[in-house]
Amino acid sequence: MVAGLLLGGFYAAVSLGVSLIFGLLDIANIAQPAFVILGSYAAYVMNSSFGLDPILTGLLFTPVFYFLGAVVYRLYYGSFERRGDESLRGLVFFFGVLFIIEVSLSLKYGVDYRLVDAAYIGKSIDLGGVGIAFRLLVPCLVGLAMTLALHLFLSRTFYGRAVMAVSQDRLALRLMGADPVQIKTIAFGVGIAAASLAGALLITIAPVVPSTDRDYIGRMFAITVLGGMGSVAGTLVAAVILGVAESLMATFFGPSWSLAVSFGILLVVLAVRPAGLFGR
Amino acid sequence: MMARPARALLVGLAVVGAGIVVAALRVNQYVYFAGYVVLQYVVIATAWNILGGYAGYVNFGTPAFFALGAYTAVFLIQSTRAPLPVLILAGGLVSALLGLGIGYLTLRLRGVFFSIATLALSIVLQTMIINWEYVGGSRGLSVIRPSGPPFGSYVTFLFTVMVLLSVVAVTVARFIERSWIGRGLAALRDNEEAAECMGVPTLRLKLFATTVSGFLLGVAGAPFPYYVTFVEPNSAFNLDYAVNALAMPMIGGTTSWVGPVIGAVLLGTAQQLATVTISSEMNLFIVGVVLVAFVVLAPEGILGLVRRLRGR
Amino acid sequence: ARGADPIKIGFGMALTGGLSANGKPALLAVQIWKDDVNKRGGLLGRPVELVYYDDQTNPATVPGIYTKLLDVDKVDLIISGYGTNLIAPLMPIAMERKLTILGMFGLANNEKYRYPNFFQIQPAGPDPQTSTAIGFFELAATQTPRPQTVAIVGADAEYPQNALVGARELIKKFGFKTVYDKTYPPSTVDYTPIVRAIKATNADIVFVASYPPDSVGMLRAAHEVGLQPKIFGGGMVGLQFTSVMTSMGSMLNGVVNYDFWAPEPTMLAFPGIKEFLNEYQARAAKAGVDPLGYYLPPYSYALVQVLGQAVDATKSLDQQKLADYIRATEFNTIVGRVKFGKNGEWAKGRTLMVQYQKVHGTGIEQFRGPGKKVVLYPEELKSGAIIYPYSAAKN
Amino acid sequence: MSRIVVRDVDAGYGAVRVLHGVSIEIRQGETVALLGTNGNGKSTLIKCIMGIVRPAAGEIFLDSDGTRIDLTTKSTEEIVGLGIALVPEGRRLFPKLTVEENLLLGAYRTAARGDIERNLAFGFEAFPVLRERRRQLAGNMSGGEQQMLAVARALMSSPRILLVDEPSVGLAPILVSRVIAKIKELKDRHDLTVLMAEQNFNQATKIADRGYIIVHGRIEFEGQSTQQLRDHELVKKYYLGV
Amino acid sequence: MAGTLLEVDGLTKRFGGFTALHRVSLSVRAGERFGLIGPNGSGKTTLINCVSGALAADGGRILFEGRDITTLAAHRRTRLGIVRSFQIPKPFTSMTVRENLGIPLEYAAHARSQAGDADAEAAEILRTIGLEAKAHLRPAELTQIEMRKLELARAMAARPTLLISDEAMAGLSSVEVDDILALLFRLNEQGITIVMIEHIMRAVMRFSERVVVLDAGERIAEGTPAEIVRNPAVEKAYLGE
Ligand SMILES: Nc1ncnc2c1ncn2[C@@H]1O[C@H](COP(=O)(O)OP(=O)(O)OP(=O)(O)O)[C@@H](O)[C@H]1O
Ligand SMILES: Nc1ncnc2c1ncn2[C@@H]1O[C@H](COP(=O)(O)OP(=O)(O)OP(=O)(O)O)[C@@H](O)[C@H]1O
Ligand SMILES: [Mg+2]
Ligand SMILES: [Mg+2]
Repeated sequence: MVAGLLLGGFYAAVSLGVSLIFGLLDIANIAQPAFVILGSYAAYVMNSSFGLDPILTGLLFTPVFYFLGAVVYRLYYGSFERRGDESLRGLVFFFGVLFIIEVSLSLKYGVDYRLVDAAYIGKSIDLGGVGIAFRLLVPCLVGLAMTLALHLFLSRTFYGRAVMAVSQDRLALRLMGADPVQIKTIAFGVGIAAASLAGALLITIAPVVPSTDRDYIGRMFAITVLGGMGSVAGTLVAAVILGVAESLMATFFGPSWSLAVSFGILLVVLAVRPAGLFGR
Repeated sequence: MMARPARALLVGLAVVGAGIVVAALRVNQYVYFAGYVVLQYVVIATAWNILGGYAGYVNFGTPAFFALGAYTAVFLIQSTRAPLPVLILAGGLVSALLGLGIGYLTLRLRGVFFSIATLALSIVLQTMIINWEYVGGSRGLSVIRPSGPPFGSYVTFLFTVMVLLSVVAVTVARFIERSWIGRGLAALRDNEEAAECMGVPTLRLKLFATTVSGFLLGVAGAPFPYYVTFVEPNSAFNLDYAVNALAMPMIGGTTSWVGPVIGAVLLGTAQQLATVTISSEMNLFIVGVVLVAFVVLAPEGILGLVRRLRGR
Repeated sequence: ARGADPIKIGFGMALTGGLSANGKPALLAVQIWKDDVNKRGGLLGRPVELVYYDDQTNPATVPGIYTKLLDVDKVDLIISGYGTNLIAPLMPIAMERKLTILGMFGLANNEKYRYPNFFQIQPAGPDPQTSTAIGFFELAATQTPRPQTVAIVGADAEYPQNALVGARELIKKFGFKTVYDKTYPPSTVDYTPIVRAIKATNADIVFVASYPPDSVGMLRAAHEVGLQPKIFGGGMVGLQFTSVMTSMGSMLNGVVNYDFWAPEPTMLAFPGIKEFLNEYQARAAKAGVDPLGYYLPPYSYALVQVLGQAVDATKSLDQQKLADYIRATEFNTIVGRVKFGKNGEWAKGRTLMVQYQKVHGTGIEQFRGPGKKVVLYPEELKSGAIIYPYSAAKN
Repeated sequence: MSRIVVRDVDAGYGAVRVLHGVSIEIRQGETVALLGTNGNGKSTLIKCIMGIVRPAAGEIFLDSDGTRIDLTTKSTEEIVGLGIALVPEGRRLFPKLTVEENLLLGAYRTAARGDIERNLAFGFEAFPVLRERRRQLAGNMSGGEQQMLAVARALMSSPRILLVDEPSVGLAPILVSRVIAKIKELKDRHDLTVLMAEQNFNQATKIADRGYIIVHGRIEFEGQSTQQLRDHELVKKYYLGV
Repeated sequence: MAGTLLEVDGLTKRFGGFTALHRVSLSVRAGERFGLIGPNGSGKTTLINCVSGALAADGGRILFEGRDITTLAAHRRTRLGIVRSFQIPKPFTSMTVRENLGIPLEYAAHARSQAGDADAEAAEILRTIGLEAKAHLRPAELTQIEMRKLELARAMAARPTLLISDEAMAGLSSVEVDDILALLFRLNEQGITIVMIEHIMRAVMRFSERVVVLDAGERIAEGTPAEIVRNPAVEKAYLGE
C-alpha cells in the first residue's frame, strides 16, 4: 500500500508532462517518454562523470530541456499548427521524434543498461514496521512537489490560465492579449523540462536503456486520461490509483496481472466517467 | 451506373490474377517475403482507416486486433490444425467481435479517450495471452506449417493469399467510402450530435465500422503464425502495428481508400528495404526521419499533395 | 579469380530493441573473429565477409532477412541472430533449404523440430530447461544446514519462464518445498511489493529468473526490504553486465547467479581467450558495447570458430558435409572444448554458477580480475568456495 | 485624446474581397454604430482593426495623443495590449473553463490586472447569473448566458476602446436593454470609446452618437447623428421595417 | 388540422444539482405555429434537446403523433419527422454546404419516402434560403449568420413534420428576419408544424399562433401573442420595461 503510494508519486512525476502537453495543449506528444529517457541519460552522464546527484542534475537540466522543448514546439508549430492540421499528423511526427531520440541515444551511449548512484539509493527508513526505500521516497516527494508547483502555476498565474485556455480557442486567447504561440511554447517547454526531472527520478528507481520509453507510453497516457485530460490534481490521483493497484496486485495476487488490472481500472472508469476522474 | 461495381470487381480480379502470376513466376523468394509484409500492411492500414479515417475514431489498439487474429489461428492450429481459410475466417470473426466490443465503447468515449481505451484494451489482452500457456504464453510457440501447399512454396502461397485479402479489404473500404455508410461516417466524424439529429444512426454505423475494421485487422493477423512460424506476444502485439496503422493512412491520405494503400505500399516498402539494406540501428533512425519528413512535407498525405499539384 | 571471392556469412542481429544489449556485443565478437580469420588468410583461401541486418529483436523480421540473405545476397553460410525468439523463425527456413544453422544462445529451439543440422552454442546441455537452475539447486542442496523452503519468481517473458519451468522440476527433484511461485510483467517499475511478499514467506531459497531491469530492481528491493534468505539469485540476467556490476557494487555480494564466463583462472586457461578479450576490450568503446565482454561475447566468437573450423576441415561449403562434421567433432574453442549432442545442444551442460564476493564500491577495475565472481559450479571449473548463508557474504 | 482611424481599407479572405476602400473614424468617448445587413463586412472591418484580418490596402492606426500607432503591423495581442478590446461575433468563450476562469483570462492584459476586483464586481452586478454560475463550465451555459459572459469578459481587460460585434444576439429583450445600458454606464464612467455592430437599431441608437452604414463592403452613408441615420432610406428599409 | 402532434408531459431535466426543467408540460397541435420564449437560461434549448433526443429526460413523457418516444434514439425521432436546428451551429465541417444537406436528405428524408432527386431538392432548399451562391463552400468560410441559415436549410432537408427552430433569426436585420419568417410561413402552409424559439419579439408576435413562456425551468404562461405580452409575469421576467 505504502509502496503503491510511493510509486504513485513517481508516476505522477512522469505523467505531468503528458498531462500538460497532451491534456492541456492538445498536442499528441507521444515522444514524451523518450524525453524522459533523455533526462535519465543526462542524469546518468552527469552522475558517472562528475558524481553529481541525479535529481540535482534533473533540476539543473530543466533549462536545457525547456529550451529543447521550445525548439521542438516551434518546429511542430511551423509544420502543423500554423496550417491548422494538428493532432493526428502531429502524432505521426512525434512517433518519428521518438524513434530519432531512441536511436540517437543508442548510437551515443550504446544499449547497455545504465544506472546511477546516489547516497540515498539502497537505503531505507523504517516507518512503523514497513521499510520505505529512499530510492522510492525521494522520487515520490519530488513528484508531489512537481505536481504542486504545476498546479499552482496553472491555477494561480495568468500564464497558467492562458495555458488552460490555449487549446480551446486560439483566437479568443489572442483577444485576451496573450500570444498563443508563446503560451504554447512556454507550456511545451515546461512539459519537456518536467521530463528532465522525471527522467532523473526514473533512473534512480530503475535502470534504463534507450528503449525503456516504450514501457511507459501506455502508463503515462493512461494516467493522464484516467485523471481527466489536463487536470493536474486528477493526474496525481490517477497515478496513485495505478501505483496502488499495481502494488496491491503484486503483493497479494500475482504481479503478473498487475498491469492488466491497472488498465482494466482505466477501462472501467472511462465507461462510467467518459472524461476521466477529474475531467471537465 | 450499373457498370461500376462490375468494373471494380474486374479490377479486383485483375489484381488477384497479377498476384498469382507474380507468385507463379518463382522469382526470388525474398520478393514474396517482403511482398507479404507490405500487403499485410495494406490490409492493416485499410482496415484501420475505415474506423480512423472515415469515422474519425483513432484506434491505438491495432496490435490487439492483429494479435487476436494471429492467436486465434494459433489456437486453432494447436487444437485442430484447421486449414488456412478457416483460420483466416475465424481470426477475422474473433477480432470482429472485439471490434463490436470497442464499438460499444464509442457510445461514451470520443477522441483521445477512445484511443487510450483501445490502448488499454490492447494491454489487457496481451496480459491474457501472456498468461495463457496453451498458445505459448510469454515464451512463444513455434508453429509448424502444414506440408504441401496447394501450389508453389508455402510462402508464395501465403503471398497469394495476402494479395487476395488485400483486394478484399480495399474493395470493402472502397465500397464503404462510396456508399451511404461512408457519407454517414463522415457526418458523424464531423459532428456526432448533428449527425444523429439529421437521422444518421450513429451507433449502428460506428458498430459497423469497428466490426468491419476489427474483422479485417484480424484477417491480416491470421496467416501471421504461418508466416513467421514462431509467435510470441511481444512481436504479435508489437507497437509497430499501432504506429504503422496510423502513419500509413496519414502519409497516403485518410479520406479515400487509395490513401492507406499508397501509404502502406510506400512506407511498408521503405521499411522492408531499410531492414535489409541498412545493417545497423540506423534503419529505425531513418524510419523516424522519413515519418517526420513525410508529415511535415506532405501535410495532407500524398493524395493531398497530388491534388494540390494538379490544382495548380 | 574464383579463389578470391569472399565467403559470405549472413545473419540478422538484434541491434535495436529488447535484446540489443546482447546482440551488439555478439556482433562485435563475430567481427573480431572475421578479422582474425582474414589475418590468417581467410577460409579455404578466400576472405570472409559478413552480411548482417538489424532484426530489431522482432521475430517477424527474421523470415524476410534470411530470405534476402540467401536469395539476394547469396551468402554461403548462415548463423542465427541472438536469442531463442530470433532463432525460432529461422528454423523452418533453414530446414526447407536443408541448411546448417549455428544458433547463438537459444533455449530448446530444436525440441519441436529435431532438425539434425542445428547446433547451438549456449552451454545448456542435453536438458536445456533445467540448465540455468541446476547448479543453483545442486549447491543449495549440499549446504548445511540444508535449506528447506523455496520461493521462485520471474518475469513474463521467454527466458525467465523457461528457467522457472526448469526450476520447478529441480525443486521436485531435490525435495524442496515451494512457498511462493509467481511471475510479473517485464515492465514492472517497483519490485518492493514483490520482494515483501517473498519475505513474508520466509523462504530459505529465493530463485529469481529476471531480465536486467528487473534483476536490478529485485536486488535493490531485496536490500531495502531486508530480504535474508540463505541463498539468493539463480537466473538473473543482467548482473553479468559491466554497466550493471559497476553500479550495483557491493549490493551484489553474496548473490549466487548463473553465468557463462568469469575472469577466474579456470576459465582463462582456454586457448585464445586472452587475445580475444584484449581485442574486444580495445574495440568495445567504439562499438558502444559492454566494456569487459565477459559474459556472452566469447561464446559468440566460439560459435563462428566452430563454423570456421568445420569449413577448414571439410574444405567445403557443402551444408550437409559441414553438419556431419560438426556433429561428429569435438571443437577446441576460446570457451573450451565443445561437443554437440542431442538436438544440437552441448553434449554436456556447463552453465556456471558464480557468487559475487568482496565487491567494494563501484570501480570497474576490480571486476577485471579474479576473485569477485567466484565460480562455484561445475566442479571442474570451480575457483573458490561458497559463502553461506547469503547474509554472511553481504558485507 | 485617442482615436482609431481606418482609411481606404481593402480586405477579404483569400481571393474574395469583402471590403472596398472603407474609411471610418472613431474618436475618444464616442459611441459609433456600424450598421449593415449580414454579410456586408461589419465583422470583417472589426477584425481588420483587431489585426485578425490583414488589410490588402489602406491604413489603420491608433492616434494616441499625437503619436500614431500603425495597427496593421501589430499582432492581435499587441493591439489588445494597447487597450482595445473586442466582444467577438459568436462569443468565442473557452468552453472547458469555468465562468470565473474565463473572466480572469479577460484580465490577462498587464494593465488590467490591478483592476480585477473592480471589473469582476461590475460584471457580476450587470449579469448576476454569472456570479451564480461562477463554477459552471462556460460551454454548458445557455446561449444567452454565454453572450453575457462574452461581454463581461471583454470588459475585464479595462479597455479604453471597446469593439462590440452584435452584443445583443440571442439575448432576451430584458437583457438587451441591460447590455446596452451597461455599455453606456461604462462609457459615462470611464470615458470608454465604443464601436458597435448591432442589428437592433432601436437599441443601438439609444447610446450611439453617430454611425456608418456599410453595404457590400462599402461605406454607403455616414450619419452624424442618430437622427440622420434614422432618416436614411437604407435604415428605414432594413431596420425599421418600413 | 386538429389533433395533437407533440405532447410533452411533466418533463424534468437536471444537470447535477441544478434543475433546468421542472415538470414542464405543453402540447403542440398538428399544423400549428408555436412559439417558445423565456429568459436566457430558462430551459428552452434544454427542452428541445429532450424532445429531439439529444438529452435524456430525468422524468416525464414525450409523445409524438400519440406514440411514446421518450426513450427513442435521436435519429429515429428525426426519421419520424422531428427535426431541430442548433442554436449554436454544428455544421459538418469537412463537407460543402451542398453536401451538408445531402446527409439529412439521404438519411432522414429518403429513408421515409423513396422518391426524389437529392440534387434538385438540395438546390431548391438552398435557393429558398438564399445560400445557393455558397453551395460549394465549406462551413468555415461562412459568416455566423450564414451558418445559422445552413442550420435551417439542413433541417429542412430532413423533410420534417415538426420543425423546431432554435433562434434561427438571432443577429439578423429586420429584412432578413422577414425573409426567414416568410420562409417559415411557407413551410407551415405546406403542412409542417413549427416550433420557434426566438428572442426577437417582433418575429414571435407575427409568427406564433400560440406561445408558451418558460422561466427558470417552469412554465409560467401560455396564450396568444397578444395575451402573452400583456401578462405581467412575462413582462417582469422576460420583456422588461
Ligand atoms: N473566414 C472567411 N473565409 C471566407 N469568406 C469569409 C470568411 N468570413 C467571412 N467571409 C465572407 O465575407 C463576407 C463578409 O463577412 P462579415 O462577417 O464581415 O459580414 P458581417 O457584415 O459581419 O455579417 P453578419 O451580419 O453576418 O455578421 C461574407 O460574404 C462572408 O461569406
Ligand atoms: N450541461 C449542462 N450542465 C450544467 N448546466 C447546464 C447544462 N446545459 C445547460 N445548463 C443550464 O441549464 C439552463 C438552461 O439552459 P438552456 O440552454 O436550456 O437555456 P435557454 O432557455 O435555451 O437559454 P437561451 O435563451 O440563452 O438560449 C441554463 O442556466 C444553463 O446554464
Ligand atoms: Mg458579423
Ligand atoms: Mg437556448
